[in-house]
Amino acid sequence: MSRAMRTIGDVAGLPDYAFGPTSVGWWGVLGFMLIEGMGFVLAVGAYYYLLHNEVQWPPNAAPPPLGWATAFVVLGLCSEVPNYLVGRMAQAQRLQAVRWGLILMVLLGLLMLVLRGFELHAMNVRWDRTAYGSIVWALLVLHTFHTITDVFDSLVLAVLSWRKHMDGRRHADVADNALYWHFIVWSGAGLYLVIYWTPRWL
Amino acid sequence: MCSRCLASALLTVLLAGAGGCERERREYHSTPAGTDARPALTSFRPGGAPLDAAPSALGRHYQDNAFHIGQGGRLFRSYNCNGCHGAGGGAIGPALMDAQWRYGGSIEQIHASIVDGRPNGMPAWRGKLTDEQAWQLAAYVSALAGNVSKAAAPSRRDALSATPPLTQLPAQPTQPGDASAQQPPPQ
Amino acid sequence: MTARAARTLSLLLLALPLAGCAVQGVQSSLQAAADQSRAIDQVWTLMLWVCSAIYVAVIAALAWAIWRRRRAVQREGRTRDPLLARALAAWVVLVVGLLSWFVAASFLADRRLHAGHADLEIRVTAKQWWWQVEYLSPQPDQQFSTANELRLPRDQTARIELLSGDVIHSFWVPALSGKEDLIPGYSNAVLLTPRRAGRYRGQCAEFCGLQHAQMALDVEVLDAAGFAAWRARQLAPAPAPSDAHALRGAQLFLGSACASCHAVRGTSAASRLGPDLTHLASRRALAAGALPMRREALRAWLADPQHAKPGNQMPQVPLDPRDRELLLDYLMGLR
Amino acid sequence: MNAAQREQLQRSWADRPGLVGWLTTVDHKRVARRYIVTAFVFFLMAGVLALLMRAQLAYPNLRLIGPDRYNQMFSLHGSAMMFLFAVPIMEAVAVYLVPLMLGTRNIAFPRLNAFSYWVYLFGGIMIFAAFVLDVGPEAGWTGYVPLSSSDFSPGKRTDFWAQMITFTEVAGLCVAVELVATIMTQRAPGMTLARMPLFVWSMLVTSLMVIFAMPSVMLASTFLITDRLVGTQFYNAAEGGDPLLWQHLFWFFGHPEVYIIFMPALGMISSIVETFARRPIFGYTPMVLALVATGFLAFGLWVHHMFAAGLPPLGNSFYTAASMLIAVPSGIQIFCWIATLATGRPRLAVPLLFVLGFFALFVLGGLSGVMLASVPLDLQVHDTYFVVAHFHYVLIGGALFPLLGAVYFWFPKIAGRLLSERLGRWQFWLLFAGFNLTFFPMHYLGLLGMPRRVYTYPHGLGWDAYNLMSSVGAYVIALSFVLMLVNIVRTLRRGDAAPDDPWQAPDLSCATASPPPAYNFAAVPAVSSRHPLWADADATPCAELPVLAGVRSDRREVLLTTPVDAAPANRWAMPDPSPWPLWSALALTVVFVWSIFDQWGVVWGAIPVAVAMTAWFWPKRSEPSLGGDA
Repeated sequence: MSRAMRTIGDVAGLPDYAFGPTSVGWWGVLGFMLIEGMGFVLAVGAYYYLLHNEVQWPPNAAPPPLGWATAFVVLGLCSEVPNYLVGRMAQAQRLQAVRWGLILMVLLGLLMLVLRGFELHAMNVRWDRTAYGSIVWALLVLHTFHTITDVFDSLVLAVLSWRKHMDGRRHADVADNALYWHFIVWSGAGLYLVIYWTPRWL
Repeated sequence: MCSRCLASALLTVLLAGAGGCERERREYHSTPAGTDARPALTSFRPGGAPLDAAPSALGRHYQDNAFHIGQGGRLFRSYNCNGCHGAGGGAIGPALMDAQWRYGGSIEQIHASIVDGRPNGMPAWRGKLTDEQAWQLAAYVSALAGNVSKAAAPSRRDALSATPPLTQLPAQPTQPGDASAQQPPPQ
Repeated sequence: MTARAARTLSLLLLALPLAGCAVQGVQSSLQAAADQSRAIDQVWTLMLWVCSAIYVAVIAALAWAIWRRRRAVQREGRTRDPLLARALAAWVVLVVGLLSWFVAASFLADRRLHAGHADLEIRVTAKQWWWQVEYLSPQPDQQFSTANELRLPRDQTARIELLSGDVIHSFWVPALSGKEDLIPGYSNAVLLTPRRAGRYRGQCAEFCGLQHAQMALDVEVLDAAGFAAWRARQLAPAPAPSDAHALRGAQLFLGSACASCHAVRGTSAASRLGPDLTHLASRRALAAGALPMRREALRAWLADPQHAKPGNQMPQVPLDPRDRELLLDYLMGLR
Repeated sequence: MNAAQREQLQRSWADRPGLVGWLTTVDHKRVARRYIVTAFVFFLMAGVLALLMRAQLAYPNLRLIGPDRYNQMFSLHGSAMMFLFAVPIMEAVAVYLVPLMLGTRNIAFPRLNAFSYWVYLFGGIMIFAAFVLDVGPEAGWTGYVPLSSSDFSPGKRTDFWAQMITFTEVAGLCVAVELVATIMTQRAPGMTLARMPLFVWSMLVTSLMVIFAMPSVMLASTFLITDRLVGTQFYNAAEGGDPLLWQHLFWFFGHPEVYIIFMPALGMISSIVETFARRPIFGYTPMVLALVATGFLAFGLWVHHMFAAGLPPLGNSFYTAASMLIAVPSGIQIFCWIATLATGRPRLAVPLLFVLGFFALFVLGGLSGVMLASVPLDLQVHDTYFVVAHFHYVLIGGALFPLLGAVYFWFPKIAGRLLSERLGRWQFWLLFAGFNLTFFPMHYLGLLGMPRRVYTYPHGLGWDAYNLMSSVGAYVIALSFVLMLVNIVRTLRRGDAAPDDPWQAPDLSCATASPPPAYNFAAVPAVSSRHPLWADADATPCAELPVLAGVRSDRREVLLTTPVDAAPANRWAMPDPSPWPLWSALALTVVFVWSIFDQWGVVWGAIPVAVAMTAWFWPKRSEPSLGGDA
């Protein structure tokens, strides 16, 4: 190097992990949440755009059945409590609590996926029938896809938490995963209002 | 370094997938002329030799080409085949999407049915269609029955959809059924 | 040296637009012949001059910035410079002012495109790759349909309803007005008030597939009497075949694949899949402008439609060359 | 910093040797280098398509190329230039430079970075291979429905195109997330947001725009492919769908896309102007505000691509105003650069020459853009060669010229050798002349009524001479790129070795060797001004560089700082090289290609993807905490 270097400080004392906006992972999760959130926003925009073309909404069909969908959203909102706690426990680096919390989250996630399966099965319109059916299925499948990825991620973290040494970084991963689950639950609730209540309130 | 890697990968893909060319060609020029040979409609024949079910090279030529099938779909609607066959579901004329073939479901047999007509209503289109158009129509009817490659079959139409997308249809057998058994048209 | 080269080049580039105006073209937006295109042309003139002035000013400022004489000791190399900051503010005000002028001018011109009441209703349906033109009227017997040609009376406003038969096309006759898309499921419209009689050419302006390039519309603006005469001719059914050859040609036409797609009013051929051929020989072009309307061109077209316009929907109908001549006799008689 | 420590750093950051190292590397410089080379290869291939098209259009009624092939050519030319060249190359340059300018040792999520490259590469190979196999895109780069629907584009051509978009958008989005995370957490201590180089600012805004714009086109192309594959009705007007929905979604992405391409170029220009004017940029704050304003405004004017679609006139007027408004931030930036040059001591090296070319061309393209924003005028020139001229002036003049300036500017940093100035000047003047010869006549062609996307045109409409000029110009442009290749090859063989700081630039990328070592910086530089390598406003180089000690050299560690003030916050170990990004990209490629032919490919193909990604995130036995992040 051509320039002389003058040492003006030492950072060896700093920790080698962090939670929140000073960690790289947090920004990654935020970035992907923004991308996927934008996808949801645009898909919902497409829903209302298509709604404008019809005199009756849903066209030639009853509003979608509420049962399983409501169960899905209620369970999702309930899962926010353990999810929040898992996030807090991860920040406090309480390993046992994190381990059991992750298992609980995986189970809740799987249960939600089962409910989503029933929800799709009960849907009273096919995707290839009208544009209404297409956009409803698109919104649900998009959300299901994100839910599956996060449940899978929780599963991997749960296995890791039992098998490997958990240090601060791994706890930060758990906290980021909890952050992403907030996104899943609340976007799911928003989509529920759009898909199930727009036809009823309109 | 990178471009060399790119080139070799490209070459591999080229060798692997030369099949795309046939299927995708927009063949508006100089398509093979049809023959006037009448395809067999039944396996009853002297000596009892089994019917050759595989389509001829000419039939395959139309059946494997997405453009021809697409043009056939256009003609199917333009010449109002829907008027009798109801978008393939059948009405006055027989359904074209099921496993029942009165006069055989191979593309040669369909072509013959279009060109020469059949008793009880199917008009002969000889002279009203060019031979190429007849083959394109036959290819489309094969697609309605799920008997073309999925990679060449058209999906939903850009109009009112009366049928599920043809890419999603199961293949139907092409053997002829009993031509005398007139089933009632479905409602 | 390079400085001079750059300046000369930019001057040359600026001089070119003026040269462009001299070109005579039937499809030129610079030869405005209707109220609508003139309104647009005014916006164009305004913007061209203002933008050219800005361009010259910016390039001059840049040239000055690079080649200005500098004193030996620079005192200006500071991030903050009050004079520059004021100049920046003034520049922003200037830009915003000019843009507001542009917005106002285009808003007013846009209003002129939509103003006026229709004296004449025409429906244009674009199909791959030709134009179906229907002259509408409250009385059914005053309606007729033609293809690939549009005739308009001078000094009257025609409302053109725009529909699509398949994909998105765009209706554009540059000398008369701007373009408007024809979109499946939508009905758009343009108003045309031609002020100068003459021949113009329109062309599909939205990419629509294989033969997007050869989808032209022959436009002619006539005076009122000429238009009335043309209209009367178009309302009449096709003339009967004049001689034995043409009669035989008519039989060939009706008995072959031709009649499966084309209509000739006054005969049993009534299909609307292809262009209406009732007055084919009175048109000036074949196949949406791909060929001139001449016997030898029509012969070549019938022999191989895919040669002049590859990919179009007209199939090659196998015909004996002698039969083809008979058919030509018939078609050339459809005036 | 002693030699032993340096050696240890070198060991920690080195790739594995040989081919394995080549396939597993996560070094941002190596990945960026191959990104850049690949993008230029795609650029040349798309450029060859343009040459063929210009040959076909040289004379009226030529029959060199038929309509079918021609349509595929212009569709692929546009798609490849936008999706495979313009956006990736800008992101690639940023992947190389941003970590260096921030004074850090690697990009955030280096494995994701490697993954994005592989995905991009496979997507590009797929679409060009498809083109060779006659399965190229045929509905234009805008792919308007219903022309791109199954009825009018039978077969698999459009499906390959739609999946190519998915490939490149996945890659582009990954890089955008990396860049945001890098910029927000890895800036050198003391480099507050207000001290970031303008190039980094431009990349921050660009990345955020990518994050908000690209989901739109992914959604649109997914709708298209499901319409074509499983019969959804999104774009079918007869079943409640809407062909204009495609246009809205496409242009909601498509317009910001232009700025996504153009914004990094603005950053490059700022770097070049600052260095060669030898003074700090005039109006740093207005420049940053202009970048941010452009980023916001870019999302509010997509409808100006749809003025001819018959939308309500009042709405159109709103978009006219919004579209014109975007000229204001551009005007501010132009002013600031000219002011910087006027008050500095400009040195006319090749990079600055390209920036001057940018002014001459971009201002023209920008002004014709203002014209296009006017509804009535747009109705006349929309979808004509006027528009073709406009966007080539904006994209080539506005983005490619700065990019080539950047190539001449940063080539010494990247390759360690100085490009020939003489050949550079030749290339510049050839390109400048060829470009204007090609594209300036197109303005007239548009005004004279020539629509774009035609494979031939009749004689006698006054178009012949302009078309011939244009075709000749295209080959002059090609010649200029041949010169550039010659220059690069010659330089790589026997060019002069470049010093660390070949141009006395003010940013941290010049505080390390050319080319930089695998670890970029031996010690973390500390920053206390906008121009850490300049001692004063007259661009006098600093003699020494303040650094911080204490970041470990026995593993891949970087210093993270707080998002706004860049105060040191923690140390962070970066992941090691891994083959799993490559395997994940391959598995994803299988999913994308499979899904073109069968919807179940998405389901079954997801299994190998999940396996590969899990392996990627799985921590290694030896270093429990290192594998975990991308």
